[in-house]
Amino acid sequence: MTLGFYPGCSLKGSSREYAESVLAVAKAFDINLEEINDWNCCGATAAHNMNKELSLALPARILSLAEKQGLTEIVVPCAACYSRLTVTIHELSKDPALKAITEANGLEYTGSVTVLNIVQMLDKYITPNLEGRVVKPFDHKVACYYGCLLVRPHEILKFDREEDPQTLDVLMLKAGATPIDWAFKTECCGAGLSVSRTSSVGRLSGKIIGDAKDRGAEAVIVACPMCHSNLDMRRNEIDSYLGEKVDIPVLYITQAIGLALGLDRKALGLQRHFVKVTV
Amino acid sequence: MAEFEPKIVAFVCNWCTYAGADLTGTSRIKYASNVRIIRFPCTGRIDYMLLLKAFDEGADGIIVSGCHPNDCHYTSGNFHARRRWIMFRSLCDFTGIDTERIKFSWVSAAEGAKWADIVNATVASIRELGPYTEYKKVAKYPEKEVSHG
Amino acid sequence: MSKIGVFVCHCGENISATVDCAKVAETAGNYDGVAFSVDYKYMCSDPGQNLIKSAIKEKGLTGVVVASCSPRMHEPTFRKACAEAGLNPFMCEMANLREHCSWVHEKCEATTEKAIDLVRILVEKVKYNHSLNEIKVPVTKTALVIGGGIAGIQASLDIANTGHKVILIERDPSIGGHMSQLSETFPTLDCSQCILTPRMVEVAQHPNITLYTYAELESLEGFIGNFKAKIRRKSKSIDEKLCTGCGQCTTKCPVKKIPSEFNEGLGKRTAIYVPFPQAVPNKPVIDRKNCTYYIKGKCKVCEIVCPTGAIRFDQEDQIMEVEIGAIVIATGFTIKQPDFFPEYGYGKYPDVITGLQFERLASASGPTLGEIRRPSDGKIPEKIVFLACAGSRDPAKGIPYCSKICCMYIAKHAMLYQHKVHGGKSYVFYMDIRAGGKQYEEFVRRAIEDDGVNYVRGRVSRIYEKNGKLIVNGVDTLLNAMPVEIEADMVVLATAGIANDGAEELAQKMHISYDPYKFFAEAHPKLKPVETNTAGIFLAGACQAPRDIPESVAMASGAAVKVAGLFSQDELTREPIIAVVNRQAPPVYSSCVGCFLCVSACPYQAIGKEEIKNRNGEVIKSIAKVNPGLCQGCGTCVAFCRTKSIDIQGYTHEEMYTEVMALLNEY
Amino acid sequence: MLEHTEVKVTHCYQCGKCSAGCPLSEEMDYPPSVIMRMLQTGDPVLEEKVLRSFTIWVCLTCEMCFARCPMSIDIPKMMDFLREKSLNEKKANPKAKEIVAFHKSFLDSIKYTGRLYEIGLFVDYKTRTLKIFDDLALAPKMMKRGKLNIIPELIKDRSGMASIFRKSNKKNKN
Repeated sequence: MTLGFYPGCSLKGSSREYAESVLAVAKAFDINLEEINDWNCCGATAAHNMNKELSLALPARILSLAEKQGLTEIVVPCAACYSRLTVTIHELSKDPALKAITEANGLEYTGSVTVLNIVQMLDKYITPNLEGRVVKPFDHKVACYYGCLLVRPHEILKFDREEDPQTLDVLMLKAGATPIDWAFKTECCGAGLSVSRTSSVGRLSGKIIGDAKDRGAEAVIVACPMCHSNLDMRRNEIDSYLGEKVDIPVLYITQAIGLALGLDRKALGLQRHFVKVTV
Repeated sequence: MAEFEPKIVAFVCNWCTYAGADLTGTSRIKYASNVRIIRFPCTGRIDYMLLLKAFDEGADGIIVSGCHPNDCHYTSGNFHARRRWIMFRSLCDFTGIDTERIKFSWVSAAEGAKWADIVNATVASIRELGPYTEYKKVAKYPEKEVSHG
Repeated sequence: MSKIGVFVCHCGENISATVDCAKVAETAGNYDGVAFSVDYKYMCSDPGQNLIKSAIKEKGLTGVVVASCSPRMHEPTFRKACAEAGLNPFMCEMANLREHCSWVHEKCEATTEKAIDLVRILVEKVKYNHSLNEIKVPVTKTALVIGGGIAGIQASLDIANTGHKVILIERDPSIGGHMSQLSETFPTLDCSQCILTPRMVEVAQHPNITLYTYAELESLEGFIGNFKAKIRRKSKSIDEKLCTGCGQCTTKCPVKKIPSEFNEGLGKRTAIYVPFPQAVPNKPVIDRKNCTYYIKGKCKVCEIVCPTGAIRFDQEDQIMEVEIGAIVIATGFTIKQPDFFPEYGYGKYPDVITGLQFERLASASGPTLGEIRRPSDGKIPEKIVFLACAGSRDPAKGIPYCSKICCMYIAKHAMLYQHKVHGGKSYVFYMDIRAGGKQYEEFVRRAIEDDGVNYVRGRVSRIYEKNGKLIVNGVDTLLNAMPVEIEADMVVLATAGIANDGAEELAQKMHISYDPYKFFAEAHPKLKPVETNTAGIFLAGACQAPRDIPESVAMASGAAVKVAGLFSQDELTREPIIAVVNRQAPPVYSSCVGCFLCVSACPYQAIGKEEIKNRNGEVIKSIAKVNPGLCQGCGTCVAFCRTKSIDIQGYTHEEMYTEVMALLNEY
Repeated sequence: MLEHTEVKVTHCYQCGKCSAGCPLSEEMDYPPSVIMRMLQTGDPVLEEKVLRSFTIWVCLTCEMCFARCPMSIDIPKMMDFLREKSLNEKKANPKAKEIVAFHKSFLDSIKYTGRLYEIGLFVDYKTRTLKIFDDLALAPKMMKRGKLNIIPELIKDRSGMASIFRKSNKKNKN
């Protein structure tokens, strides 16, 4: 089976281990992920902070390319890209005036593309066959962290529950883990301020890591490269906020599932983390 | 040129829609002034020949509105009206009467805003359809037959 | 030749602000058959009515059209005025220039034109109106009260004390309603049960009141003064005559872990149970859903221990038919369970509770005997947070309206907490304090000033549990929206008051209107607060909107007076808006061909057959005949009749066709 | 404001739930509910203060406020609008210099290459802000873990990309 694939910039750079693990898990289930040709950046937070037209035009180009390539379902592992693409689809379908944006840029898009975030993809194509394939149950207490972009705005994304979502927890349960009930599932990690206001990120991510630690989590599971970089790479700031050194590793959901499937640790990119993955 | 102002007759029941339209008034919700209400005790009372009479006299559109299903003041009058409407509609379709000009709806005594919406929507759609001159042709008057014969 | 009078009202400026009333009167004056036409500032005032009366007398008017407000408002007023001047009241019609015209359109020519059309329709109709005589019907002087909370209790006692019979039905095993669950009542802090239970007992002992608990309305037919109700008496599985209420069965019942409804799930009850010790009647019922015998087919412990042999496992529901003249609905309200607020964790954290649960904790008859203790571990909370508007004023997730009673009961809860837990700290997160009522504002000030309750203006964003504490993330909007975090031991949510389960079905059974929130609709928001749109059915208490105790009681007494007023007459007059079958001279007798489609269409079984006989007593023809006592005037039969032989007075074929034609003639 | 964003600030009844839940509320000069109140007044002086506020830049658009707002007011959408307006009118808060610079560097990066070139972004951002030494230690660590590309990824249709930017910017100024 073949699905469309939009990796997004992070997965080509600072979060390449996410891409590696997504592809590894997909391969294990004979799913071919076909990359959209000549894709561009979705514009992320920067575009919609600065320029509304641009924030719709950039994703529109991606959708248009996917359509041209005959892809109907595209997997978007990055939660930020997923959010931008879904919001764009919504806005374009809602307001005919916005069609002008696509037309002005010579893009054709008829609305045939469905966007799947990583959890939806796993849920739809992997979960049904997961249990029989688990060779090395991920037997750890995990804190599943959803962040903001996976669940909000709920009216548009319609993914899981807005408060206290469950999909990741259910997936991890099937992979053999014990998901804990904790309080920061959907609190923001600081995302877009990572570089420009590192102090805020230390505080916000610190609260998240702190609560996971207090409740005995052995790993934090994420599905977004931005959450991952903040929670993993900003550990100095986090530690100084918490006033202690916390070494709970942060894993992508696909890495955790990959481990449960018995895939090679290197193929999943675990060596690329700042916080050593001990689980 | 001035916009076409359609003539619309509303046949409504006393208990729900008439009271609902009263509520539109008490709530001061503004709506198009093209509709004239004729009050019936119940939609069950509405003889659909009256609708034809209205078209005959030059109405461009018609609204029939009563209580929501199960809310009829007289238990079941609105169900009779609905059943009759289904029959009447196919009869209209058969004879060539434009059923898009008849709006059938439920408006309760608590739905003042809904009444305004229905009136505005009906006025807009009838305005788009234009004057109902077609009816005279559909109705085929006896005088015409005489003149032909 | 008709002589019609047209009277155009300005309604102060309500009509004249957008409609040119003088022009309406002038135009109408030129219509054929109009003998008199005038506009006036207030037609419903005394001078206005006198204007109509003198015109009728001086000009010899044969019909009157009053162009003013909705006929639902003032039709009786003007018809009465006409009658006083000697004109048959049904020769008077009203054109609705206010609700249907001046209030809903802008000031412009089209609005005046519409007003003229509305008047013309009725001028033409009145020409075809007939003089009608009112119909007299007898009154059954027994009232049915539905719901045995404080409103139903008050209404029953008030009606019974006027000497009329009352049947009171209550869905639960005991009367008492929500008030019996409350601890103390605002603003006096007197004990709820202490003031309520004497009245409950009075109901049970009153010679004029028949009480059926565990009973619900099955169906209702008829009309004011002459209703027929079917009441389902749900099986209690005991013989009430034999049962002495000794309580043996409830002590011995092995099923002991059912969450008690009366204690809002904070206590447990048995399968055979009396909801609370002061229940009236103080006799148990078996909850069949949870009884081992009904689930597994064996047990019967209660039967074994019952000293009088009162247990009846095979007892069936009983349907009872009663004749009544008036109904008071007092079915009350329920609370919206706050589990739709995942951010507040209700249902997930045991120490996040509802206001009604707090009442049970604070009540001396409650599961903690009046001590405020956490449901999770029984500890006394040192810090407690109350959240106002947990569901109310929240169009996104809850209900848009204000539940009205919460501001006061929160102040009461916080006050009770401070009285019971010395040194405890209490916080109230609120948006506004709505304390309109006698001694209400003073009560809230006392909570703040004397009892030291911390009121914080702002909403709470979320609550989560950490190390046995509930972390409450709120804000103080009076301090530039400063975040406030409180580590609380217990959180109380002031849940929204909503319409009772089944309110919609009940309204449909009784053919009364309800609002979009399923609260029953009063006939007029200001002037008819206890009447419904159906004559003879009245409302009391929180089934109409959230109400506190004083308001419920006042409403109940109001409804009782309405019932007593109705019962003070032996006969009622009814509008003669009924169907009639035409009669003609022999040999036709009537155009009715006796197909009797009308009989099957009539929802009231008001149409029967009549045989027309010749002098020799031989049946010539069988035609339909309307029973004027049963006919309600819906007119469904009229639309059914193939030969147009049945017609409805006040809305005849002639009149309705005239209206349509008049409308479009100059439109 | 209403016609640009369809966000009805009049709906706000100042319950403060947004400010209570906002993760960055305490770093803002005016928390979200106060911004709503300022806009409600329609006072140009207050609107000016909003456009010059730090709040609109420190907002992360995490949408927590919108998710919990009892009146369903789309505050994030309003924030997007305010940021754009503030930028167009050159009113961005000086404290937000780094944040704005980062966004600009980010967009510049993709404007020329089509995809984000992280090293380029960092260099550009640092020249804009002169924060040369911040995060400098991070780069070699990232490099070591293969997290940074030395050479930018370029898309083929770079002229198309440039055109999208040009058109969006032009519209913006109108």
